[in-house]
Amino acid sequence: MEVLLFGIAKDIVGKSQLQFLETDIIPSSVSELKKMISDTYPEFRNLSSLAVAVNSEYASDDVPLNRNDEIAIIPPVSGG
Amino acid sequence: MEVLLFGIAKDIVGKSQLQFLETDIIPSSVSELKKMISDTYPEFRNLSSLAVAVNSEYASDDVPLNRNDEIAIIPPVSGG
Amino acid sequence: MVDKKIIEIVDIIDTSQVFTELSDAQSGGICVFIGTVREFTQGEEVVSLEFETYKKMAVKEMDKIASDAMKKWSLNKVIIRHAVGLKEVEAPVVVVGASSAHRDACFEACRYLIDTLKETVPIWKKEMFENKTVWVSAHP
Amino acid sequence: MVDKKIIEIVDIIDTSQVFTELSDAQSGGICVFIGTVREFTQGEEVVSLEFETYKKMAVKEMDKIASDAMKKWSLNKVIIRHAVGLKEVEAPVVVVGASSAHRDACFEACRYLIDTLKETVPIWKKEMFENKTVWVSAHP
Repeated sequence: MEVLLFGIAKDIVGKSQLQFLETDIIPSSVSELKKMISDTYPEFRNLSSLAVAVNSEYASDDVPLNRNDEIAIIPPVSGG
Repeated sequence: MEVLLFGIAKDIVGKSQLQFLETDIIPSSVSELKKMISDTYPEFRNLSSLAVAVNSEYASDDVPLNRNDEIAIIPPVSGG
Repeated sequence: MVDKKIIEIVDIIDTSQVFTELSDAQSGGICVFIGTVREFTQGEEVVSLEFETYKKMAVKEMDKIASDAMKKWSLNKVIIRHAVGLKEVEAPVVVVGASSAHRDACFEACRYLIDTLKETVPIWKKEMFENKTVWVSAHP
Repeated sequence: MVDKKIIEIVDIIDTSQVFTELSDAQSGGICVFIGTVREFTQGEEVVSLEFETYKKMAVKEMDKIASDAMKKWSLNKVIIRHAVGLKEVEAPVVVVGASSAHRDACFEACRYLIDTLKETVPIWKKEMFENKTVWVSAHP
């Protein structure tokens, strides 16, 4: 499982993706991923919002995660 | 005194301006001009509206007219 | 402020330069409306439109509208450009637009510019159909 | 309807073709909003902006916004085009627009397009000042 990082999320973590190895325990849901990443990088708690995309669609907290999903951390957007 | 005619006003009168000779009695106000032109060309009474410009500014009915003014009949506008 | 208003009656409208004309370092947003010749009016096929104007007065009225918009909203640049003469389907006939720091102002001003232009500027549009011509809005 | 939507993430925005792209024989009005780089943000001078995107998802979200607008209003064409990379002051960074038979629809749709884009499309803007950089909207 890979988790893509963009914008300030990339700056907080210091790289553009998080890699979970085959042997790693992966977060089972969006909310678990959010908790995991915020525990490891507390700066995420200071953001205005934090969303997760699963297979390039916004996913609510209860959406389950699978090893083959394309996951992305979506910090507050600011296009336009 | 000349009265410029545009759009449907030009079509109704059949020319692009009305000329008052030095010896003609000229309408003394906007309302008198409107009455005069509508009496002569009753089709003006069928228009949605009829405005008059004096020296290229909209003029209300009570505005007096002078021989040197640039007068224009403004039928309903439809720009854009 | 005069240099920040572009007010014109032209024969042909070139849409390619409009954004460059409205661009400004202090602006974060530019809103532009372009009116074009539509093929059908109430189900009838329009062959072309002809625009006539009382140019001296039209420019004065357009300038008033632009100035009023600049008083109502905080705008950096304003354009009002109208074409005259014979126009085919899809041709641009009017361009109005504004630039501003934030988008609320340019959107509201742009709408105001076209709405007011249609009410007050002495320009007349004749619709040419296959078998007749009609001065738009002339009759109730 | 797919051919009537133009959805793109590009490196450089060319504003000169936008009206041609939105032009349509059934349209009487075209409304376009362009977002540009503003020199000052809250009194501080911006040197440049950098835009980053999650492209695959951004295109999907932009397409949803365009489709939703076409459901809400009677539109003939819709464009949503966003630039990425480093942008200097005055550079266009986003173009949204719509064409419609009557102007109400294209004005309302255009406003909807930019408002919704700013809320949902995964694009991130970094403001580069003389001595610091700031991810816009990241913090409350």
